[in-house]
Amino acid sequence: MSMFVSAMTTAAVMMGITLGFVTYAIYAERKVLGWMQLRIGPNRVGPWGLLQTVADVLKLLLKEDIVPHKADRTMFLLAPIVAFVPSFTVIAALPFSEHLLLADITIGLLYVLAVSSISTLGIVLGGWASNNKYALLGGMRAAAQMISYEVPLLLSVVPVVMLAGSLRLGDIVQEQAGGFWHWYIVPQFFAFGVFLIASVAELNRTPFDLPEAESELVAGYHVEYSGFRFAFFMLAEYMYVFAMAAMTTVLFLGGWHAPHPALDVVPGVVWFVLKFVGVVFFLFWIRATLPRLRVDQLMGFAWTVLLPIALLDIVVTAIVQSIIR
Amino acid sequence: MDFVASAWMVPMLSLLAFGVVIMIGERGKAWTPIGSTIVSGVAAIFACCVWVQQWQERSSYTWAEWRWLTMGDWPVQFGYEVQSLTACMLVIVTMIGALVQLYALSYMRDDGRKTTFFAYISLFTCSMCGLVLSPNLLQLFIFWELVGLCSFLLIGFWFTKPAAREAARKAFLLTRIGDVGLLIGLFVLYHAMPNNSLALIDVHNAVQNGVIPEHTVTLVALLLFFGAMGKSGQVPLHTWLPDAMEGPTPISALIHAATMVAAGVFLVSRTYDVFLASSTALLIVAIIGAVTAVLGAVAALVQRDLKRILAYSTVSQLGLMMCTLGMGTQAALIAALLHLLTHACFKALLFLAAGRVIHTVHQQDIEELGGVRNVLPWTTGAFAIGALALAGMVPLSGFWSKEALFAVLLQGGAVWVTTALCVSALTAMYMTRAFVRVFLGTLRQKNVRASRDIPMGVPLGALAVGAIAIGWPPMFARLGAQLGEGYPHTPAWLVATSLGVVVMGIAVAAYVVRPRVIVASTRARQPSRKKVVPQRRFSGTGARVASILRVAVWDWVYRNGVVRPFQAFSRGMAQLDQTLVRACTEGIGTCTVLIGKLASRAHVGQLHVYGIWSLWGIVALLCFVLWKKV
Amino acid sequence: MAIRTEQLLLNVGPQHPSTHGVFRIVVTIDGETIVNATPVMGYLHRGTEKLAEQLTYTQIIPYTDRMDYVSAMTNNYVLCHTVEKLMQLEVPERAEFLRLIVMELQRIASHLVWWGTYLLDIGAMSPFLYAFRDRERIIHLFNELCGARLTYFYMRIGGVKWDAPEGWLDRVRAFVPTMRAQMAQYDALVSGNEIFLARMKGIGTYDAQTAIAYGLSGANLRCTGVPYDVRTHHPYSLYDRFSFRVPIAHSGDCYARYCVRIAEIHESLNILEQALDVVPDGPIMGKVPRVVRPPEGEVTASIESPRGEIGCTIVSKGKDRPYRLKFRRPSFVNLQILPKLLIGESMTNLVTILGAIDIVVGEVDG
Amino acid sequence: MKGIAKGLGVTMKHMFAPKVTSAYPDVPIDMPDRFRGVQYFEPDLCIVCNQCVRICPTDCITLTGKPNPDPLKKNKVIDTFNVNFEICILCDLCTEVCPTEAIVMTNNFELAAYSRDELYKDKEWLYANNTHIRSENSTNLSPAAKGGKDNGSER
Amino acid sequence: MALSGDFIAFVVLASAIVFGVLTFLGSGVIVHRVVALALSFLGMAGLFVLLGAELIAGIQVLVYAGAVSIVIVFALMLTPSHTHKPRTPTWRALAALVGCGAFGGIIWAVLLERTTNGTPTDALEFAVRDVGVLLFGRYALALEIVSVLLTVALIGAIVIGQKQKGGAQ
Amino acid sequence: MTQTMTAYVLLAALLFVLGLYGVLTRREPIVVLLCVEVMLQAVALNVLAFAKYGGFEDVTGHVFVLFILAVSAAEVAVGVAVFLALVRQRGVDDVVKLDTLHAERQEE
Repeated sequence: MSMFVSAMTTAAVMMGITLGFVTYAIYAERKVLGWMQLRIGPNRVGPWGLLQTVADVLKLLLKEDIVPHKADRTMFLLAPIVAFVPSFTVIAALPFSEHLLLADITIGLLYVLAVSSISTLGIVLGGWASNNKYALLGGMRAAAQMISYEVPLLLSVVPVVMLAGSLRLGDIVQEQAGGFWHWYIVPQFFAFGVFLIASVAELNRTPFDLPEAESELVAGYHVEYSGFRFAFFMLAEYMYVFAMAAMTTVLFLGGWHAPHPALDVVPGVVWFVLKFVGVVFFLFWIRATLPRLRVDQLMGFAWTVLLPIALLDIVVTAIVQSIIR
Repeated sequence: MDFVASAWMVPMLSLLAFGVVIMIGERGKAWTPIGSTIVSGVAAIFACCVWVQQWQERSSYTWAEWRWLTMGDWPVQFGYEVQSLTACMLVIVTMIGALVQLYALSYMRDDGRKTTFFAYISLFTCSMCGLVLSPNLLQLFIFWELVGLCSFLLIGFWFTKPAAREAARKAFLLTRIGDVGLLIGLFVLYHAMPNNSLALIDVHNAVQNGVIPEHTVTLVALLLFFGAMGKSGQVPLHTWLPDAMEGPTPISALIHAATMVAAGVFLVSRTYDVFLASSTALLIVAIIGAVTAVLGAVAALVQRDLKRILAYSTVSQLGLMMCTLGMGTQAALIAALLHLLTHACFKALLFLAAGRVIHTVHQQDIEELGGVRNVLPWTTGAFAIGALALAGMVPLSGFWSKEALFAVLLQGGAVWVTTALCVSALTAMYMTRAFVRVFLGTLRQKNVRASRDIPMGVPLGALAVGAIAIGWPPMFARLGAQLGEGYPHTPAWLVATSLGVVVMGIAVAAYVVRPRVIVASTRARQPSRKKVVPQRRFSGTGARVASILRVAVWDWVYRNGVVRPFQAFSRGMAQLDQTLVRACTEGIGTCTVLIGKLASRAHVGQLHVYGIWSLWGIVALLCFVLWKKV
Repeated sequence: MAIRTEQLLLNVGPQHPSTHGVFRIVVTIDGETIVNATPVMGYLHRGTEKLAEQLTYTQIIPYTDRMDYVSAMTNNYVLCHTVEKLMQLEVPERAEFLRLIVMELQRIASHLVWWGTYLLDIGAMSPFLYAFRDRERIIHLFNELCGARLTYFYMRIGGVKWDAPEGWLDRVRAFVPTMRAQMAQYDALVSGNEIFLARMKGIGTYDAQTAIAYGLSGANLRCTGVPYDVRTHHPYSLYDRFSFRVPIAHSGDCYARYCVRIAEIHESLNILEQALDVVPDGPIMGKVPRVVRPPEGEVTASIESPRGEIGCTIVSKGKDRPYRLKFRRPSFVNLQILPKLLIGESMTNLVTILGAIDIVVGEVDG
Repeated sequence: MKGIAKGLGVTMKHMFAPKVTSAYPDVPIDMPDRFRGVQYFEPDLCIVCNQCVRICPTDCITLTGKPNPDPLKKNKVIDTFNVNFEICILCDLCTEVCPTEAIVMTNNFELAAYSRDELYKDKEWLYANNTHIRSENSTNLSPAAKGGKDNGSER
Repeated sequence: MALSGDFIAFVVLASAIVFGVLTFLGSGVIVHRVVALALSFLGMAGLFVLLGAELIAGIQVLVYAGAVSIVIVFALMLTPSHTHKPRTPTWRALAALVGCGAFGGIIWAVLLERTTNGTPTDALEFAVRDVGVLLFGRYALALEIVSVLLTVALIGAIVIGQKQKGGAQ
Repeated sequence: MTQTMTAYVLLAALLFVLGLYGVLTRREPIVVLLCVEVMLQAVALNVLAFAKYGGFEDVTGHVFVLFILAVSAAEVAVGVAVFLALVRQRGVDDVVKLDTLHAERQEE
């Protein structure tokens, strides 16, 4: 029973951390975007606008929960939950340091990627259930895009698994111990690139934010959503930013390991957070810089550029590994 | 290099050409025909090498290892066999094939389906070589049918012409009748052979050792000959051959003069042992050959169509060969084969020359032709050589091979040689007629211009040289010697007689058929003469008799002698059927229909219903199984 | 994506982020491919031409501000220019110089608005803000000059309302190099960016014949290689005194239009540089009667606005109000090619193509 | 890739560039002197000449006069003066024609209201709107109106 | 069966699966059905975890809940609205029902009678590695065949799904 | 433990029968396709149950389930493509209308 309690406590703590992250990720994104666009960013609620997201979320929670009359009510209500719950579940398997992880799953890597794929269903359902043409188009784009990019995403992870010889995220990080040159970004730079691009696409963020392209589809799949259901989609998106940044850190950037063994005195969590913040910042940065791709370019990019690179990387890794062995 | 042992390369080259050409299709029509021709040329050169090597080393080679499939214990084997006969045939087939392809490069230049044509020719060459090289009768039969298929495709090549379509169908059906006979013959032979082997060597041994009973041998021989009749256009299965002239002329030269029609003679030669063992069969072969020879020659005499004259001539000559084979001696075999060889050469020459005329003048009715000599002097020469060779004039190849025939026939009896001499005279006559009508006199077509056409000229020249050179006596004798022992010796008086007969024939024909020298302007006003007098007779009553033998007549005979009685019989049977049998069957039929309708109710075409039925079936099956176990 | 299925009737606008106002296109889409497109106009129709018949000539000028509200100065000018032509009025040189300077500034400002919003349509947010920051500088200059940020009402028949305030010309002079530096930044941000290029190149292509047949003008015409510019072909104002290039492109696609507009900004900066050095002193208002009453007659004049050739025809019966007034509104004319360009394109390209035409709905609807 | 990298560089550079945002409601924006804001109306100066009403392109000004309460004076004085800011386009023409500068522009521009009715401003309101009054007015009326005086340059 | 955690999990997951499948069969809106089915697929993944097949569970989620369901919903979005709900004739439904009932009954009976126990294989610590070894060792040929099958299916799906030239009407 | 095994196997049987029933009665092609998926899932469950409780030492069962998953994924890919093609070209979204095998219909 005590185990149960401690597990629940950990879960609650984790939830707090992730919610905190989401809150300040949104804040940070707005700030960074603002700065990059010669603006100041949120600065009115709380000191330096620190409570802006809290205020926004509160506003969303207090707003009227509108269900369009012609929408498919059940699915409309269900979709944000379907999108949100997996995003939260994913967090469980992420190792933040040697000891700080909730569930040490044998197939952690597969678990994260598999569970995160469920969210797509939520997005597609949301688009469909709204009974809005823009939402439908957004949903269709989401489905096509996320299924397409899941393929290079999975394939780009394979070389890492081949190198580490394990699907357990902890093992993968352990294999990268011993300094910067042991991180998988060094031997697997191309896989890293593919993973980063594909994960941005999976996150539906610029330049791959076609499902919600506001200049064409107004807001895409969540055009009819308001209030806390909209907040769920929003939370899910940032939760995945969290998860994908953490995955990038774990898979390619050596997780909690310091860039040099001498720097091991600094706790692993700190290193983890530093790398993680770097990845997140990169996501914001490209959002501030790049325009959106077109649907056909997007699909073409996945199938004709990323996929061959990923496959080639697997083959090369296999060959090199068999030679070394 | 051991050419004999690698003779399989010859058909393979053609097959390769066929495959490549047909796959590239019309896209490559600029160069695939040329490529195909080159491959054929290579094949021909290869075949020559095979032949020369075989001749010099007197080696024969058989390889029949490859087991294609096994039916029960009976293996169907593939392989190839090279010996003097096959080597010789191989050379003829590939040589003429190559020359005809070269010729067709020009002849078919503007045809839309040129590449298809060359593909077909390549396939034909392949099949024919396969037929020639077959070490067993089953393989031979397979290629036999393939050859028939190619013939069908090529006769009907211009399938938009109704006549061509009709002719192709007719050729296919008539030869198929012969093939059915051949197939039954194979069945009988298979049954009769002690080890059920259809290998030619085994058949040879079995017949030599007398393992097979006499009457079976006769039956087999006759059935084989029936097949040969179909292919070689022997009476009464000959009518397809003149009609087959609807195909492109190069095809007439290749298939319907030189190679495919010779397959019948080849078949008889290859299985000659079977015939030798049965005197009845030999007699029938001789009679049918003689009748065919005479009828063909007479029919050729009255044709208006240049190609048909040549076609009937082919029928006639093949009849001569068959007749000779019917003599039943080793010499007969050699003589027939020699004639086959020379005939292939000069008949192909004649066809190609005729094709050149037709290609230039666009007319093949000899009554409308004339004076082509002025336009195509070289072709005229080539045709003359071919015609003289066919007639059997002295220094040319036809003379020597005919002498051999006469010698053999003389040994067989006076009646045969007399018939042959008659045929020889008729041959001289119709060839003279054709030559005079076509080449002498005045040219009636306007604006005829002959272009220098190397692809057409080269085969003509080559074949003309062949038609002369094969007859060169030392070479001819050695050829005979290669084919076998016992090259016949012709008595001098027979030589003289035959020459006299030929000269006489030429003279008579030249007297009767004068070259038409007509002022073009008067002819031009009477274009309808053709309609007024549809059949231009050779001479009064003789021609009237002769006209009985034309195709139309034979068709009439078929209709009234075979089809009508059969129809009457059928009608009677139908009456019987309508009354008596129907009463019995109707009931059964109705029941069946009713059951069927009932069953078709279940056959709704829907997944669900089938699924439910299957499910119930499985449930029933499970119940059954479980119940059995309990 | 090759998906042919149910066709969908999609109503883009009149409230849509990418129609730049209350413009509406009814598109039939098949998957993502546009099968049919029907532009629906008139949501912003105010009957300017009809209203003008009831207004004195001076009173019409503020209405022109509201036609193409992104480049009010050129609109002011075309009306004043036409009336002056009709009345054969002399405009003082200083006034004409001021007019030219504000028109070229206006061209830059207008292209900046287009640049920012176009890239926003394509999906990049930052360029929009960068462009508006620079446009803000021009607007501030205008604000100093004539007291308004958008609807300037600066030009009057026979001159301009205000002379340049103290130091204003120097501030404009200082603006030119600043803007040049900014343009380099824009180039670095956009012009080499593969995604931008992929989004613009080869999209919405038409050739010169089509462009002429549809009566296109401005960058929409010059992108096909036709070097037609009213400023050089029928020089008005003082344009014949300055040397500048008429930028053209040849591919006729969205990227060509983009390049032409960017080059036009550079050329406008060149003109400004030349003009600022030679602004003379003198009056800013010609001799104009108290009541503007042109003689009876009909006159047409056209000038080069940032969006193309803007024309004005006045039929006067000798009264103080026009008998008939007609504007050739380039946005409206340029828009006519839209349905032709859209058919067969994807939804995404709709935004790209519409944006590249550069319409202002106030001008389209009149 | 190079172009994207360059673009990333530009955005990164801007991140550290000075910001242009103004803290508008907290810090008021100073408009230049010539700014055409909401008018200031001084009833005492008005001679009820009705020119502003006639020149207004949108007919947003309505005014009525009444006899001067001082019976000695024959002229009229203003009774009501309303501007409908729903349709006023702040074109400056009324101030331009006003012979007495009774109506002048101010730099105030905040007109937002919860009700359309509030946008009808009467003369009291306009009189109360007395901040940021524009210093130069009616400088550039057509020469005829100003008696042919050359007021071209103010330098 | 003891009231263990496993048992509770089994009951919960099994009910979820059965509920999902029943909803799938019974619901009126086709998208609801697909979502219900996705629920059962997820439940099935849970059962796989209980059975010690974590790898399979992961792939199950990835393939079924992640890909298959979305593809199906995607396909439904692309097709005209499914408003009419065709009714299967009663006799047919009845026949199917009875057939299935009989079939299920027989299986049920047989299973109840014949399922024999074996010692449960311990939670396979290195199941993933073992699966890999088997897959690329003993079943390498099968793997190759399946990969060819997948390739063929992919190409086939593209070919079938291709836009007809000249427009399909 | 036997009972655990039985429970799994019975659940699999139930699912299989439910899927079968769906295949036989549902008329939307997509639903039929999914019913087949349910049946495949039932089989997979069965195999895994045996892999754990059947007394085997290795994970062959897992490998088999992998194959089942692969095959069913292929099935869905092709099935959905066929479904789209059907709807697109013939406007058919009902299995009952797919009866070209029916003799009388064929002549139409």
